[in-house]
Amino acid sequence: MSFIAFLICFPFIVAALLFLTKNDTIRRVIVILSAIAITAVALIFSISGIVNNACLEYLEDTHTIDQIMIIGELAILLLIIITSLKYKKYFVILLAITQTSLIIWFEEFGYKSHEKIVHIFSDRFTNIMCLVIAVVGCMICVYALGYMKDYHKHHKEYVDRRPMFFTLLFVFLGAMFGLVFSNNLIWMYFFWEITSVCSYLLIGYTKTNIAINNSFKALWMNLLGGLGFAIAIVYLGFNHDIVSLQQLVASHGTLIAVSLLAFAGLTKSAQMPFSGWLLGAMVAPTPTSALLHSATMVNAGVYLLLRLSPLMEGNLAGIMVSLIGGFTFFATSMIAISQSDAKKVLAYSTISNLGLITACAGGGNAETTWAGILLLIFHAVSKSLLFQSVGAVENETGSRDIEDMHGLIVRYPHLAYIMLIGICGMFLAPFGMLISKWAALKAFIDTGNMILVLLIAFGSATTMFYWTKWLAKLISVSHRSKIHPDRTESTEWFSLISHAVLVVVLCLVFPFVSMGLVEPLVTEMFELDIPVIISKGNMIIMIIMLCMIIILPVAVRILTSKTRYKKEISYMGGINTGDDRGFVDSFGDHKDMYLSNWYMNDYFGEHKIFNISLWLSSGIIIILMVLTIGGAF
Amino acid sequence: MATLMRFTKTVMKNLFSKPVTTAYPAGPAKVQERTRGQVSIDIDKCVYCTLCAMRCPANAIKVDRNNKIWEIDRFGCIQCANCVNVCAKNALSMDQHYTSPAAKSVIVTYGAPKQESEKEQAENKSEK
Amino acid sequence: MREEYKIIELQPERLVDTAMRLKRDLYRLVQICAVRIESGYELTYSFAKEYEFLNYRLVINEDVVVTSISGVFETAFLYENEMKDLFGVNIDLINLDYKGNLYRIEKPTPYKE
Amino acid sequence: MLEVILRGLVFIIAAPFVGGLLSGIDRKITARMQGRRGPSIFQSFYDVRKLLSKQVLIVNSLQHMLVWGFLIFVVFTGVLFFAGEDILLVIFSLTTAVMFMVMASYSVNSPFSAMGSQRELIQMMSYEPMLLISAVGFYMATGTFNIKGIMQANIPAIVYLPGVFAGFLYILTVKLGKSPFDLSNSHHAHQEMVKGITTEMSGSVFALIEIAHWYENVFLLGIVGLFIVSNQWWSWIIAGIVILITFFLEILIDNTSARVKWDVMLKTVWAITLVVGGINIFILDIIR
Amino acid sequence: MGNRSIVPFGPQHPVLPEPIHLDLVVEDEKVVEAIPSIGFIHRGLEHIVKKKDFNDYVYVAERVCGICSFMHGMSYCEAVERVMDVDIPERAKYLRTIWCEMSRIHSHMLWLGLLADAFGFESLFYQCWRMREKILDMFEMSTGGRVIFSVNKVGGVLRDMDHEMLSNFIKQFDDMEKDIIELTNVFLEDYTVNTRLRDVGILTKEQGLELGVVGPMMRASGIAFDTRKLKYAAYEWIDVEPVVATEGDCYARTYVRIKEIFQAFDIIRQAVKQIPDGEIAIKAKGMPNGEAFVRVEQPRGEAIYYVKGNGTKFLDRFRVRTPTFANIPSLLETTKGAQLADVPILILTIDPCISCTER
Amino acid sequence: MAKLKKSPWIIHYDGSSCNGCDIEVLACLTPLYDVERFGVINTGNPKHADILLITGGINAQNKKVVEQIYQQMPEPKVVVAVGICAYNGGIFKECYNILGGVDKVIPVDIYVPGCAARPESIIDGVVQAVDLLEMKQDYFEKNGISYNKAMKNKNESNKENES
Ligand code: NFV
Ligand code: SF4
Ligand code: SF4
Ligand code: SF4
Repeated sequence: MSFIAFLICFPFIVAALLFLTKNDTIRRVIVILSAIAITAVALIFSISGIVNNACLEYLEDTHTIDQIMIIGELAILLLIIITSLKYKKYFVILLAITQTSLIIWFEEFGYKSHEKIVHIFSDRFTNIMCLVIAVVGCMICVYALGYMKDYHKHHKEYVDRRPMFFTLLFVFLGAMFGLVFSNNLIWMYFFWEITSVCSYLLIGYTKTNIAINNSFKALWMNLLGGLGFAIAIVYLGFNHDIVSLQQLVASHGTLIAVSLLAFAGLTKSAQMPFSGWLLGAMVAPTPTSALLHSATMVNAGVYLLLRLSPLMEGNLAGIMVSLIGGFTFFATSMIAISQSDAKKVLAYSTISNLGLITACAGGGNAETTWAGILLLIFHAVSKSLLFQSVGAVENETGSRDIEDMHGLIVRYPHLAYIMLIGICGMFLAPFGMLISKWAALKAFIDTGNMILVLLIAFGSATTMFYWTKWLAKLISVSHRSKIHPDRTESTEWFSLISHAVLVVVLCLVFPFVSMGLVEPLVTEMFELDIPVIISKGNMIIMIIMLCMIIILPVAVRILTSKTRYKKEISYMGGINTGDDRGFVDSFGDHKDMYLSNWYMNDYFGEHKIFNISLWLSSGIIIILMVLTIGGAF
Repeated sequence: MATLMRFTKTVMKNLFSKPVTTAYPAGPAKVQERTRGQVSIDIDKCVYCTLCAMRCPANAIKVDRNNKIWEIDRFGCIQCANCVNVCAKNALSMDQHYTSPAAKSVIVTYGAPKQESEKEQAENKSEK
Repeated sequence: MREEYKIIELQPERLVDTAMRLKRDLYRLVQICAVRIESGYELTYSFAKEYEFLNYRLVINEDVVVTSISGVFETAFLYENEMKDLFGVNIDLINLDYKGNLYRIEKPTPYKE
Repeated sequence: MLEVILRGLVFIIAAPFVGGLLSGIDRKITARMQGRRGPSIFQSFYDVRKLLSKQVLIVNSLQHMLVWGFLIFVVFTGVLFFAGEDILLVIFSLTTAVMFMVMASYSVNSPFSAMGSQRELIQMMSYEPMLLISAVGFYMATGTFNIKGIMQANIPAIVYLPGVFAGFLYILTVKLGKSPFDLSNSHHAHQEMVKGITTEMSGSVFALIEIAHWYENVFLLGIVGLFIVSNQWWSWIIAGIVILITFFLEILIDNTSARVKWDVMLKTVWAITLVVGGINIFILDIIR
Repeated sequence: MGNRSIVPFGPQHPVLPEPIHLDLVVEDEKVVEAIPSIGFIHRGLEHIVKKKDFNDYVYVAERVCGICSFMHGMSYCEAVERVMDVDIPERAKYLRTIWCEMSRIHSHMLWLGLLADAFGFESLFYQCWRMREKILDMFEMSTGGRVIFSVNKVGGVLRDMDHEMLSNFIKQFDDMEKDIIELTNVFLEDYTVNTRLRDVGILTKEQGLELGVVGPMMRASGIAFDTRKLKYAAYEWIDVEPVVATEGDCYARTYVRIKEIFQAFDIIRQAVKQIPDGEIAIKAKGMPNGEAFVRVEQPRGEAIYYVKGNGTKFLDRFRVRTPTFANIPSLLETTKGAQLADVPILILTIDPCISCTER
Repeated sequence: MAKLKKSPWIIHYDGSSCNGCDIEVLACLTPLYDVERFGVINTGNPKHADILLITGGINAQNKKVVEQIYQQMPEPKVVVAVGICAYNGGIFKECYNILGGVDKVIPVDIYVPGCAARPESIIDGVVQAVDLLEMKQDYFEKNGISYNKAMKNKNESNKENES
């Protein structure tokens, strides 16, 4: 218990400390030390939990904590009201007031079975989440040290509010820990709200108009989800006398509540009609994005969905979630094709990947859930790595456009390799996307959900397209472009390298992760033995493939050591000027050749797809929600 | 109306009939009666008037009036037959056979007895 | 029997006007031809409408600057560049000026002698 | 295990011969369809032998590695397939292979090669769904993703999957790089992309690509066969015949169509995938 | 740089038999801008009129281009004849007409083949060129050359075609026509071909006039103009109606050229029917002095020849404005917004002949 | 070993020809002459080609292009100059923009005469070129230096000796 308490509370304390720290060095020390502390504790706690297969539950007298939470909630409400008034976003106030009063009212008057339930618990899933949050989250905080320094060097136009920034990062971590450890739905809701507000504040960090707008977008969407959450709590409490997650999972007949919670999960994990906020979040400094997109925020959404997954088998909620997930997977991966801003591609890919996880969760069966959890892990690490490397590249080159990463492998080889690993971790390495596609396909066929089968088939094709073209861009070598001095900060390097190592190691130990961690977890969740999804033989084959990729460079060196090479400039119709970077143009002058990737804006452009998708997915949600609610009566 | 694979008929016909490809180089080259191959000269008729050399648009012919040498650069001749047309003595004519490719130009000399044999040999060789 | 056509003398100043007028009357630009003469150049601008064939003849000194008609007839740019490159006629304001590189030849303005 | 290794070995050794010969026959038939004599049916071997003996011009050494990656993964794909492993893995491995090729040709910073690789990517994007749906179809028809299992079916998969088969034939044209879909690389007729993705590959590097294509073609025709075979011995003969017919059909299509533009390809392939493949699996789902 | 690629297209490029270069700015595959550059074949052959006897210059003139070689030679002669005021025998005029039209058939067949090659239809390319070989054989039979004929001279022609040969040709043409109908229908009716030609590179009538396009290009944009309605060679006695199409796209241009092949057959038949007996050449006396324009309809459209003599055997100026030269600006226009894959087709539908253009 | 003999791939470049020779080169590929029966493929890409078929003479603008294409071909390689123009500029040799035959910029191995060169001649030229390719390959394998380079060195040393 003390571990859990530490994990939840310590970040808040650190946050408070950081809020008061104006000095860079002190901040550095605090952040690094506390990151180490959090990671260490999380590691010890989770690993021992996993090894001992411990499932801890804590019954507590929580009256004081509840009171604190109410105060906290009111404080959040106040904060929202003040800032919203300032920026004249009255709609947000309405939302906030509605749900907060709903919850407080419920807590004060409707909350009957107060003492009976488990408030805090931990099982395999929480352990996994805890590891992800601690390891990835803390590294992002460390990374942010270096990054923010550079950031403010390059962006003199923004006010340096770093104390605030780091405070929020740690609050975020604390809230995430709280969220995953909570069993009491109200507690969960509380932390849920904190993450919403934190992300809102982080997104608005630069205080530019666009940042403010986007932050409000994030806020209202998440509040809308929160409202769903709140209603679900009230509904559950009144109708079924359920106030905890475990109770909910154990009971099997609360379709409406599940739908509402799933709805909340969808907003948080930025699924289709609510994708806007995550895209808008890009305006914030990169660590924010890294945090939101990988270890925290969006993971909270899919965490909830995966938790609920056993409740969604074959019912309307499941259909809604899987449809939205599958649809999001496909639609956003198409849009990602048309983007050249690296962060935007990453944002769309996050949404798309989460879509796949969501679809897996919505599949509501053991195999898909297994795939979903694995994907969640891989995604968190690779995505965080990618965001950080993009951030590092941006600090180096002043641009985060993928087009400007042309030949990065020559200019900044180290960063390029890191990025390569990240991209491969996202989709190439045998385990990330493949297994989830695999399991999902199989499960959806078995359950006869052909629409999802199609969505996944198409979505995986489009996913492959945008990743590969990015990959290709990185490794295109043009002659004689120089290696640039790399000025990436040491803290950034630390985080980048550990992430990269983590990605590779995760891929290599994938079978163990699956067998030792995820399979038992799923067994536990579904209370049945899950069939072998990927046979041992296939796992071996995948490992062989991975090894082949790793060994390839060396092997080829040896194989081709005797080949007679001649370096020759590339072909340009015979009018290449000297090296492969230019040609003689129609006016007889030198012109730089330039190669751009394809974006196919006419087909996959944001303007073509985004709005239609919004309408479609809103339609799906509304119809299915109405059906669910209508069906219950 | 646009149809798919409109060309199938022709293609199938081709597939099942004999290809039109010539046998060349195993078989003979195809020439017509009027084919302009290379210039040949009946050196006995030539009076070394240099008219052909002057009117040759490619300057392939050299005529040395004094030494009575008529020389042609086979690789410089564009086979226009202008020389044939202008020669008042009808000493020139157009052969149907054309000069073979080679690594060096074939320059054929007529008239001067000394070199004739040697150069002619070269020419004959190239013509096989 | 042969096709009949007209050759009309024209002052260089009137060139653009004339071109504009012809364009209004839906003539097309057929060609521009330069001939090197003793005192300078003889430029022939040919226009046609259906089967009618009009030739405007400019006789100019070497140093006269002729205004380009490429603003009127877009296609003129090729002819004008050519005249500029090969003959050295001074032509001003070509909308797509290759600056002597339409034909990248070793000897500038070979027709000028 | 031994059997698996043996099958793999047989594929590794035999496929280039079969593939090379097929490509020679392809060229011969093509020539005859065009009314010419055409090259010898061993021409592809001559070509590769020549390429192997020539000097290699490289733009950078990364390229060579990536091309090897392509070859190795294509071979691996084929081995997996003929060893009877999981079809999803096979498809995945194929995708990885092609990705290597795309990167190889992009890495050289040459305009035509880079554009070729973008086109190759589009091609990949367009046929990938159909490939997956084929795998799905197999699974639905035979209850397993395992190729050995699929081959042991009582009823050949094609009975359940006529639509998927048709769709697969459609993408086969893309995969084989035949007109109307020879977008990224031109075999014979000339191309706005010069040689597309192989523009910058010369000598033995190019030979590797050719060899990889032989392997790939054998493997692809193998999939065609997979639709036909069942646990009856004679189904193998029929499969052989169907493969030959398919092959001929591809040549015929190649010779009777113009190269279309990428958008037409993408649209039609996806449409066909959706309509023919999609409806097929929907129906299959219902009647199951 | 946004997502635009800047790439060179040509001068050496497999779809271009001749060197021409375009600076292409493309977005994905959409061409945003294309600037052509010419001059890779520029020889400066107009200049050597000053060095060659005007009688011999005809051999240079016909080497302006090996595709439309005959008409170049002929038109040069017509121009000189006009300056010298010689009227050549009627039989020579008819012979010229027949060769002209045969050249047109050969040129259009060649073009069809190249077009097929450009849209990646190899067999069709081969089939076209196979048909074309027959015409080449006829050329060789009648003139002694496959592509360069050298049968023109100032004052007439050098070779006669006797009755037997002509009727043999007509018979062969009758046979060929069937095959060519079959072949050209592929261009007009095949689905994939249609996707490549229809609505690609549209040039409206107004644009056509403004850009001064000529020949089939012009007629495909709905402008009924054919220089053969003017008097040169024997055309004054022959019925020709310009073939027009209105769409102005690549399909229309293909259509026009295909119809012109059949029109050419028809003209040859008329000519053979009408050809009188008699001399094939007269002696042109004196030296050319004065100037003349001659307009003829080349396979690619209206070509203009200008000859200026000064009373010596060396001319002052010889100039050709070839149809391709006039059509190049339209290439600029049509490539904008086209796809990269269309570029070869667009280049081809103006039927570029770079050696004509650059001389 | 005759490794190259059966698969000579060509690249065709039009120097400054009048097209006459060009279309005859293309005619070689067509059904009637079908050079593919000798394994010839018209690649259009210097990096794949063994034989450079070049028509027409050299002018100031295409000089560099021809050099570059030649340079981008892998060893062993052979240049076949098709047509009189490619030999010495042909009828255009007096033109101001013709620098001369192809040998002005790159070493030519075989000349195919004719204006226009006939397809049969071109086939003859290619056949001769194939033998040369073999020879060059052998030379390369024996001496480890490309034939062309060796010849160039020899010429240069000869020149030095002379002077
Ligand atoms: N027709 C024609 Fe020419 C002429 N004059 C044209 O551009 O082809 Ni060589
Ligand atoms: S023109 Fe006739 S006679 Fe005079 S030199 Fe020439 S070949 Fe001899
Ligand atoms: S045929 Fe023509 S080029 Fe040849 S020698 Fe006679 S005049 Fe000269
Ligand atoms: S040799 Fe003759 S046909 Fe060949 S390009 Fe030169 S002029 Fe033309």
